[in-house]
Amino acid sequence: MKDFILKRIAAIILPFVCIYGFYVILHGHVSPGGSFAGGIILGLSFIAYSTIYGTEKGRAKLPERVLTWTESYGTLWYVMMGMVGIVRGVPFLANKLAGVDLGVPGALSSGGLISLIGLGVGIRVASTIVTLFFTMMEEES
Amino acid sequence: MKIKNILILLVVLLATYGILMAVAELPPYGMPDNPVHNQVSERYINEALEDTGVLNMVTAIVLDYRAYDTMFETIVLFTATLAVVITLKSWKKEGER
Amino acid sequence: MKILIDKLIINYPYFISVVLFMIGALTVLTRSNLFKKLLGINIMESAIFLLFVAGGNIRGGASPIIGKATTESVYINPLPSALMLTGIVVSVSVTAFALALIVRLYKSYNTTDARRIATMRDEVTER
Amino acid sequence: MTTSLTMNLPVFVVIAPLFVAIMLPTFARRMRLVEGLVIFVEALGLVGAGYLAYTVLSQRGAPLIYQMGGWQAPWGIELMVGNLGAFFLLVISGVSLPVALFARGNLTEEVGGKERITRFYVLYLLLVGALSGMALTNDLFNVFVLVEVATLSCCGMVSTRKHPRAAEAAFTYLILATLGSALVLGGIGFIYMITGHLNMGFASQEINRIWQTNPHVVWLAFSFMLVGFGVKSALFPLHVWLPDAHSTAPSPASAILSGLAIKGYLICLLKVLYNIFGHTLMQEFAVHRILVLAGTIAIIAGSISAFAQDDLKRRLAYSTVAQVGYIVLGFGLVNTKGLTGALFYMASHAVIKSTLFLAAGAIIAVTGRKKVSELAGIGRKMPITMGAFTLASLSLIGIPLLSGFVGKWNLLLGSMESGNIIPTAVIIIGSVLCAAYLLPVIRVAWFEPAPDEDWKDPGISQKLALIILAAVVVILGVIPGPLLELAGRAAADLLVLR
Repeated sequence: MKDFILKRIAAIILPFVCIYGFYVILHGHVSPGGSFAGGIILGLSFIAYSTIYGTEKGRAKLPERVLTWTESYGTLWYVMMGMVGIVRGVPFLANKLAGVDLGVPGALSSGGLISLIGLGVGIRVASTIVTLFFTMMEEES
Repeated sequence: MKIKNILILLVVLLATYGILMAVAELPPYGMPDNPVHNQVSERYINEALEDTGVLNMVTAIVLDYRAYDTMFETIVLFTATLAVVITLKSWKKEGER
Repeated sequence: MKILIDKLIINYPYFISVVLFMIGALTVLTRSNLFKKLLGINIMESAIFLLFVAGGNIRGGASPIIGKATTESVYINPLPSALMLTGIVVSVSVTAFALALIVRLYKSYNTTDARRIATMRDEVTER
Repeated sequence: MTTSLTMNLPVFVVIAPLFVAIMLPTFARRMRLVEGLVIFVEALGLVGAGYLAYTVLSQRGAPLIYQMGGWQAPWGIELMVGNLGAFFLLVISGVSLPVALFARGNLTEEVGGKERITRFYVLYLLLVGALSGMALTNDLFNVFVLVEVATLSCCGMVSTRKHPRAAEAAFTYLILATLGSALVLGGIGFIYMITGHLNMGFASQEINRIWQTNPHVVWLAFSFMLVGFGVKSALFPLHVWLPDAHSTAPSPASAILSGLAIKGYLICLLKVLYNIFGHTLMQEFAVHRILVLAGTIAIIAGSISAFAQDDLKRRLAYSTVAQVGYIVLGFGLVNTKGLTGALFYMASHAVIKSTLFLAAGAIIAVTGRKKVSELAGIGRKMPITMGAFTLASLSLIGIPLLSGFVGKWNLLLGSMESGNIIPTAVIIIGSVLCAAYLLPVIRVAWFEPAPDEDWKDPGISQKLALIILAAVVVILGVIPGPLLELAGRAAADLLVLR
């Protein structure tokens, strides 16, 4: 698309959308929302970028290799967090039992592994949405 | 084709009637003494903070009490991505070769 | 019959979800356009999500985040909401894959109509 | 270290294939490594499943319970390694290892380049992981999520072929399977709304206590579950997607889909029927009669449709419809013998159908001929492939000393015990029909003159896979001992009064 106004406004808004996505991911355990909603917002900011500025530019920002790696390691991150329990001698995916510090309720760092898992899932969801978009767009052209 | 559609419509209407009979029998909507509000949900509501340290109970369930489900949920997404890619993308390359 | 209707009025969210479910099922079974079939599937799944979430609700209850409830209100059941979060993601995945298949079918057959595809099936070879 | 390994073995059996599957796309280009890892993890799975089965067999009684994240039963998710779980795990890993061996270095023709093959293996491992999860899980919603993983990976594997018909078959499969899972989710919703539990044990106690206050809801949950899993496991009137999907998929995928994926859904159905509703409720609502009726119709109709097909893979696909009928019929007999027969038949059919599909795939890959009538003399050119095919077909027909016979014999005993003459007759008629559609293939392949062409048996690992599977068919028939014992105990567990 060649619309000047659209491009300027997108340049102003999209960074905030991106940051808002991260905000929703990181505050999933103290407020409504969570890793999935946040991940979708984060992914949509990249999708909006590529629709407005063209798929090639979007691809330049997020090459295929990076997407494959985030996808694989985002899912792997979840399994790894589950392994913490096994390493500590308690069942898979344990949190409080594994002796993780749960922190002060309401703080950003509370919840032990929950916020860490949430971050991984959020980034993973974002990369999935972007991959789906790119795959379908490139088939189109 | 028309006759088949009408038959399907009849079957679906019959099924709707049956399902409505059952749905009318469900516990009344929105009452606090329904069977779903049993010791399971009470524990989630009263002890989620102590058990997991998070304020949002839905997050506590999704990422701690039932984290195993959520692991498979991310795996569903992973599967879907792979299936989409294997259906669309590299297939084109094969076709060109 | 009257008792049935009375009970259905009390259980109106369930009633709506059953109607939605059947609309979806009818769409899947009778329409030959692939997109409409997919839409029907999505309507069906949304109906089930509605059923679940309504089942966990309490009239006048507070959303399940600590600090939201006042002294006279109670928290609603958080479990169905959490389950449906998973269900929604599953539905998104299925939709994405089905769309990919539709794109590929459209490339091969130049139509999204299931009946037309069935007639052209033997003419198209590997491409 | 060892105690931690054995303690967490139920989890490792499920997540090891998933772990490797997640890792594979990052080194997509190194084919040797990918194939080696796949076979390695399958072998590990077999060892783990064997160990679990040994533990379960040696410690009679209480099943092994694993609480995910340390949360107790009604709050968290439980894995239960009972007799049923151990049995099905053994079947999964026992079949998926030879199939992976067969796929090694053999997919370029049907799937494509290296990256595509890697993605195919990822889907394969995800399916195996989801099936292992189904075998062990004891939680209703977890069943739904696992079913969804399995469905998506099955559809993905079907769509890997280049031919546009593959995409068409995959689309039909996906739409119908999603319809099925929507119904399953609805059934779970109704059970949850009247019991308030998702754990199978708790839900079962609750539903047996309160079913009289809302019988319609229980009936609705029954029918949703039956139709939902019926669509997914291709019970006769709902089988429309199966022939296309199973005959267009690449041959290792056909083998795993027909052999294992359908059995996974059937195991879920079995768990829902017997572990949640329980056999008293089933008899109260006459569900067992519906199952017997559906199985009977499936056996007859599936066999007749198979007889009408000339395409080899389609004939095998319709044969799967008929065999699902046997298993469902066994579920409906509600006695130990019948259930044992159904479970053992499930195992033997998994092995047999994988052998048949793999052999068919090898024949099609070498000769390029798909029709039964064109296979004249293939047995002399490809003795090992056709030998495995022949053994498996004889076993499917139910010749004594082969695995299919043991299952059918127990099913017969069970149906006689239930005192109903129709299933007994149908099982015997089904065997005759099965002979009618499989023996012509064997006759054409061995006793007709071979054309003068340079056809050979496939490569070494393909031969090895076929020989292993054929050997398993014979071994299960001659010494069914431990597996039959496990199946019998699983059947007894299912019938325990709650």
